[in-house]
Amino acid sequence: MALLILLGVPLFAAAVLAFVGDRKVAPEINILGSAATFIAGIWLAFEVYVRGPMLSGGKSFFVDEFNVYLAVLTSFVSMTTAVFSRRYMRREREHGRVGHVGMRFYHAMFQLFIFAMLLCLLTNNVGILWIAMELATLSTVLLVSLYRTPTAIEAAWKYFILCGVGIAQALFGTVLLYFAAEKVLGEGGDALLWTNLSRVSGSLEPTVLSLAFVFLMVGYGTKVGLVPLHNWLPDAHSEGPTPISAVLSGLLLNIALYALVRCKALVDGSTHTHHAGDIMMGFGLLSIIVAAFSLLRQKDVKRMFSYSSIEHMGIATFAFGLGGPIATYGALLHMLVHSLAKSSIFFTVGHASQMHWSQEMDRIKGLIKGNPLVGWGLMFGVMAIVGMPPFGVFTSEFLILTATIKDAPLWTPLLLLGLGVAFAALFRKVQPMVSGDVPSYQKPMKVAHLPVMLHMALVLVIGIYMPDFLNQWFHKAVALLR
Amino acid sequence: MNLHLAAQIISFLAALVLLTAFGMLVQRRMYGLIHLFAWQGLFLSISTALVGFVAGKHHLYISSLLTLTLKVALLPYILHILVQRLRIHKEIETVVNVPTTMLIGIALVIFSYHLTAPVREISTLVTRSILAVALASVMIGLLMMITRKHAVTQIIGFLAMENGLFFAATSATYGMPLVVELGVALDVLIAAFIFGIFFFHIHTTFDSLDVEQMARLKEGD
Amino acid sequence: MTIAPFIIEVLQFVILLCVAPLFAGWAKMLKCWSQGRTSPGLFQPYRDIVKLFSKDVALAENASWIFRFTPYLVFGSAVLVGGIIPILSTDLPLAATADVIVLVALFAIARFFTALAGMDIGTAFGGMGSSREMMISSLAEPAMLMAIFTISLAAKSTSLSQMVQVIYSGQSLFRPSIAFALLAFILITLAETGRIPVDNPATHLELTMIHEAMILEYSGRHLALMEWAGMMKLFLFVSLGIAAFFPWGIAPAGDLAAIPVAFIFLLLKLCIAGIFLVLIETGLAKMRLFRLTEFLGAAFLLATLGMLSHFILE
Amino acid sequence: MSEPIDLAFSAIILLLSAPVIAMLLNRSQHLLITAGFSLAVAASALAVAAGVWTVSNGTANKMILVAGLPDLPFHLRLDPLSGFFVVVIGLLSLFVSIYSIGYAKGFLGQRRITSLVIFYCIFIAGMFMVVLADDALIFLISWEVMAAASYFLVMFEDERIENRRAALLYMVVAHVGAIAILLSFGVMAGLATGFKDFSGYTFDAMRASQFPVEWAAVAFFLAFFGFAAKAGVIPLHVWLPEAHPVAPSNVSALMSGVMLKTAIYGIVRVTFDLIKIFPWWWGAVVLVFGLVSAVMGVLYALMQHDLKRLLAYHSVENIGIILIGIGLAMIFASVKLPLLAALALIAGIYHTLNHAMFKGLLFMGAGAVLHATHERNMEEMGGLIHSMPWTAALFLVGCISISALPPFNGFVSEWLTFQAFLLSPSLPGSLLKLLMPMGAALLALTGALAAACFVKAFGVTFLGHWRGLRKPRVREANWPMRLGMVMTALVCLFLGIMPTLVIEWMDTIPGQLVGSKMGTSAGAFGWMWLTPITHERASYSGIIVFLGILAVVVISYLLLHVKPGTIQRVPIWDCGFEKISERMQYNAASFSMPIRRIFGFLFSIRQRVRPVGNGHSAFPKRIHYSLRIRDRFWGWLYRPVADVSFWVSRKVGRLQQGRIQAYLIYSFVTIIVLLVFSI
Repeated sequence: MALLILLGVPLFAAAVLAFVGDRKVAPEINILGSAATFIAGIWLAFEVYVRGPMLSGGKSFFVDEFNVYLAVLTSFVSMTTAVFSRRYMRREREHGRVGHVGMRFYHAMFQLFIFAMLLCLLTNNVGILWIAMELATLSTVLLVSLYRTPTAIEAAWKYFILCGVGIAQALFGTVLLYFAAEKVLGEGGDALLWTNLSRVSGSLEPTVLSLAFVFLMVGYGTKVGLVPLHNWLPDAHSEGPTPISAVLSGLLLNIALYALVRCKALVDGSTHTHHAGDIMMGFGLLSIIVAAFSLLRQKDVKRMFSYSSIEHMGIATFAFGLGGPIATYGALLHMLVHSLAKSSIFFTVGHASQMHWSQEMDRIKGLIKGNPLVGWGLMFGVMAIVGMPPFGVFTSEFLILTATIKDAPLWTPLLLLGLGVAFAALFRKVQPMVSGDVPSYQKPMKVAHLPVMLHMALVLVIGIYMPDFLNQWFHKAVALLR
Repeated sequence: MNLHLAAQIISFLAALVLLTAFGMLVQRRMYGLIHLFAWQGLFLSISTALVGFVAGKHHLYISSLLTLTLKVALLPYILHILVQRLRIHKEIETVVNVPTTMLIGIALVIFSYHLTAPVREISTLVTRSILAVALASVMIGLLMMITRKHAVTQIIGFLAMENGLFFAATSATYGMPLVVELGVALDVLIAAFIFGIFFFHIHTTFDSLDVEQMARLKEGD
Repeated sequence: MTIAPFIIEVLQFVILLCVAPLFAGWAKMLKCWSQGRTSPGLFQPYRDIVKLFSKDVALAENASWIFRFTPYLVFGSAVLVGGIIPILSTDLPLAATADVIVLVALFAIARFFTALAGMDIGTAFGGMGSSREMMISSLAEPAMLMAIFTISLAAKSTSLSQMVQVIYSGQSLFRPSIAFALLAFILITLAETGRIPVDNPATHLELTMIHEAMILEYSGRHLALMEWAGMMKLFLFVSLGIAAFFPWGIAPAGDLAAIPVAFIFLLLKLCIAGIFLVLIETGLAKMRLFRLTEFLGAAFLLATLGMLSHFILE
Repeated sequence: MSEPIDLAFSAIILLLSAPVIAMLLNRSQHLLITAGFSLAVAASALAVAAGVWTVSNGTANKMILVAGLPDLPFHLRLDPLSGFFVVVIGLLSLFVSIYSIGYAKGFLGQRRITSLVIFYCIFIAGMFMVVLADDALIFLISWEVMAAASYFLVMFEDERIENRRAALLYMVVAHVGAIAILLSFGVMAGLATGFKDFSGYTFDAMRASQFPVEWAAVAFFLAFFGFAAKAGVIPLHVWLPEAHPVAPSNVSALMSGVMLKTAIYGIVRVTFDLIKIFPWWWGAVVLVFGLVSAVMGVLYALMQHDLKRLLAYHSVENIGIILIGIGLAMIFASVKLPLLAALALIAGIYHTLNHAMFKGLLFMGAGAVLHATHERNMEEMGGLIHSMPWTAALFLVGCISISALPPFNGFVSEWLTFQAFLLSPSLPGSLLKLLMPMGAALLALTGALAAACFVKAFGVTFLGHWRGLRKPRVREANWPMRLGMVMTALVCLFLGIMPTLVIEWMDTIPGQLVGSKMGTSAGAFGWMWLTPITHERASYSGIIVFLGILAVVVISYLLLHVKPGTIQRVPIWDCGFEKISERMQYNAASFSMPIRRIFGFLFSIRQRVRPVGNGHSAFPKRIHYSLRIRDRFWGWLYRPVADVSFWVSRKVGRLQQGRIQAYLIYSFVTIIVLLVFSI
């Protein structure tokens, strides 16, 4: 029931918004819809907390400890983003960067995007998962090119082509999966259901699965933004409207990683080797290093933070690849806190760039004096993202690093290098933006307080006092994934 | 019509699909490309229908129909319109010269054959050998996207990949569940619309569909 | 606890205060003779001190309390040191108060304040003197500690009276380490007490003076105290050397009878030391400031050699 | 309040409530200053009480908070060691907070001090938490909170570019160090329980387990690197002289005085408490680093003409001295000489306490000078002793203490360290025996140079005439500042003349860590004499030395003033030299010239003399003299790292070169490679 609402609301809202278009009420409807989604998400979470994993809608939907928290996270961040985008997009509209078609389009697609992601999370079917993933891509492609500037179109094009190609690989992987599964489960729809696959994963054909994993890895890895498949990510983030950047790196990457991890669980169950894990560790580490060094030379603020998203996805991927109770726990936690912190950073960055009408970091100055919320928000957001306690990111990185030096000590120097460089780079860039005196061309403006505060508060709370139900879910998910 | 014969026909069709893929790889003229793409779609749908007949999977007929409408009729039509609208029926220059491309393509075929060998061992289906062809055409589609620097051709390459996938999905495995196939088809449709929109955007902003000029976003010093 | 040690303590103070100028006079006298001049006589230092005491103090306008406090402190620390070094006898109540490290530190604090006083008036000479003084001391102090540590390693103690007793009891006679240490100690004594070749107590030529430059602005009783403390410092270093290297005749714990003998011994040794000192001073010429590093480096090297030979040869 | 730890914890809570108060009082900054800093005073007092209590009864008591991960709640533990450091931190922060009430008033009207108050309190709280932490997670959290808070304090006057550079450098070094510490805890936790669950992260688990020696070495050196980066051990010290001077002076007092000590705490904790069993050469390594830091630190300090920079370099030196003590303790402990280990350890941590006090005092003094003259460059100063006598006297006390001169506290710990050195013959292994006296010599050199440096610092700043061109109106520091400094100075004196009492009190720490007490009054003498091993060996009585000097001074003074000797104020004589001007005084650069000549090879010095104005080049009217002294390690260590990483990032940037074909090729190649590897 909750599940149907959770999926239905965004779809419905999308339809409504498509009709409402660029009226004054559209943002409020948007907020309302995502709020409803969020409430449904809470409800679902509660049900799962009480009753444990559950199938519903025939066998086509499946909720367990792994995806429920991601579902809640998705609905929550989409809600706050909607709140944020109300002010932000209005200002963009006033400034004439988007027309009314664009606005109509923006709101409708936003909700559609949320729906796609929730479908990814909740479906029990590998095929549907793939479809929803593609849907998520397609629904955001045109949002990236919303501003119609040459660079925006270029970015959107790259996003479209690269993700399309990637996703195609994923489909091939899925086909192979089915190919292997039907031997065991017989033909027909049941052969693609998680619940069945994970049940029989032991008896699936290892060679086929390891083959399939390569394609799934490349496919979903492209959407996770792992090096060297990441090239679409910085462009799309820097050129699209900020709310979209927020949800892209806050949510979409998580979803893709979620799909990848599910597949890994299957493959491990079949092959009984650490092969898949090794591949993921390799990708993760490469992403961390490359992203860290790319951070050093950024000029555009949103671009920089998109690189940091790559880095953090790399960390999570690495940790999942590493496996083991501590690392997996850390990775799950990392997905959560990263998306909270990163989206709040994008909120502040969006306001900052509107205050200066530029995304060039050389022009953004004196934020703390200019607008304390934006300034301190950005400062603390960055401290959170680089893994300074008492924010939650530190906790997850702490677990991951310690687990690494225990299980894979030879990897640690590289990891250390990556984290150190990323830290230095981010601080070096952000410090001048927040500190110093207010430049003449900075315009004061009203900002959306709630989202930033809410996110930072949550990250902080998770850092110093993690609620027990989350802990239990993580433990169950860990048990699920090993 | 016995199984053996059907299998032979199907593999013959597979060969044709592969051939058309190669044809697209080397074809220089836009219309030629589109026609080849349509042909590939046709072979695809026939083989799908055939597999459905052999395996007694009636939902495969639906997907074959889908293929027919989408990839033989609709998409080529859209592309045709676009090409006319945007007046791009000039010769398409490739990044790498043709013979090299061919060689790479052949290497890919061999590679994918070698790759799917273990899978072929374990499968019992008549159509198991098709997997190699499907993989090959996916790879060739990707190769085509790499070697061409025109938006439309890239899209066609993309669709060719899609074809390969579809081939694998339907023929190699006696068809995925219907939901999945419908969804895939839907996605392809949406994709078609989106790139349609894109062509106009690109054309209006860059007044040509050459992707070479879309290289501004980079880590310049 | 008997009264005897306290008597000895007091005696030591008296000897320190009285004999120090005498020794300085003796050195001056010998020097004059060695240079073929007629000497002002053995008791000239007393006359100087008395004269200075009776004079008024001419104090620079901007002199702060540090400038006025320093002479008393320097004097005080010198006297205190006198209570620690076993000049006559080894059982001194104050001996336990401070070992040889503290002794070095006491000289150091005196120097610290002297240097501050040199900078207080704000003349170029004062600053120059303090700067050079601190440079020399920063090189001399480690060497001195090394020299003393050599002995205290032999004696397994840093408490002076203990060291004296050990050496006196003869179990560490004519060791190579001690010999090296002695050489080093002599060089350091020259440096610390501002004798030729390091500094020239007689000069007032601006660019060569070091210690004199710091106390240039002093007058009256302040100057008297400074001079007196300077003489005591010389005396103390010599008697420290005597105690550490030639302890014969120093009265062992507890017998008052040996005290007079010890006193005679002391005077003899002082005479010899004076002669020796003058020989060195007339033999050598004042060094350029930056050749002092070599001089003190040599001292440090000798001390180090002493310590090494203590570990290697013994 | 049943147990000490409750006191300490309530102190932390009190400090963490500061942000709320600051937010409430944000309108009225006057009130905020008073309220905020008196809050800090109260909290520090509580903490000191807790620490003193714990150390004196020598038992550990624990507390588990319902926070952190549900499986890994925050463990706190207050044992003698942490109690001692709580006292160190609390005592100084008590005095500094009093001082700050006066100091922060200087900012009124210029800038809002809300953030100062907030981060100041969080900073202190962080330091308390670090020494109380009993599992890896809370330790690192508090460690980084401390670092972050101090970072913001350094950034307080953030419109100055130098502040930002310093803060950034500081933050990066601190964070890299923190990661190293994290990894070392990772090693120990992993070995403790093999990561089946979260229990391995508690210090109890690490204490309980026995590490294989090579992994223990990995853990130790990771931790040592991390803590050394924080403590500013050469060559990781470069951030320190940048960050400490630019922070507000009360903050630099705390950073130099106590924040560095948390690193010392970490080293002692990890080495003696968690790892416990180690080979002697670890100690030798620590000793060598200590010696290098001590000597180099003081030499670099001598070359500075910025007062606060000079003090910062002296922190490097003193950290070195502390490490010498700890290194000796490790050596002795590793060869099972607990008594001597106890002596050396006491020497080390006693110097920790001392350095906290006198360095705090000195920075407060420097702050007062800065506050009054708005000038950090000594070359401009002079003669301040007349206009600010209190500050001068108190600063002098600090100078004497740090120069290790009796009867003040610096001397006691240095004396103990010397004693520890002289005990080397009782070691096995002739090489060690041989080398350790050299260490003693270097320590002596350090002491002497420190004295020289502070003659310079005090003389140039407070004595002589004002050297600057235009003399500002200098006013004496206000009462809260004086009060803070006076209390610190008194503690310095007390620690100097009453070492026995203090050491009796803190003797439980070696009892806990190396399994033997030092026993202050071995042998015949009473409480007045500090006699480490036996009374034949060595003994020192600070109080008698103090009273002795005092007595002689007083007596001679009285004797000389029985007849009223007249004192006439006269113009400066200066060998009858005519018309001397203020510009002719020796200044910082000229004072340190001889030593610069001697040890010049250690620095990168650029010295230029060029004639100014017209006239023949041989007879110039005026001469311009410029001197630049740089820290060699900057060029040796830091610049290369930066250059390399930028080079790499340029190369990496090539990946993102814009053409979509290239990107497609990437994914194409990726697939091929993966496929090749997975069949």
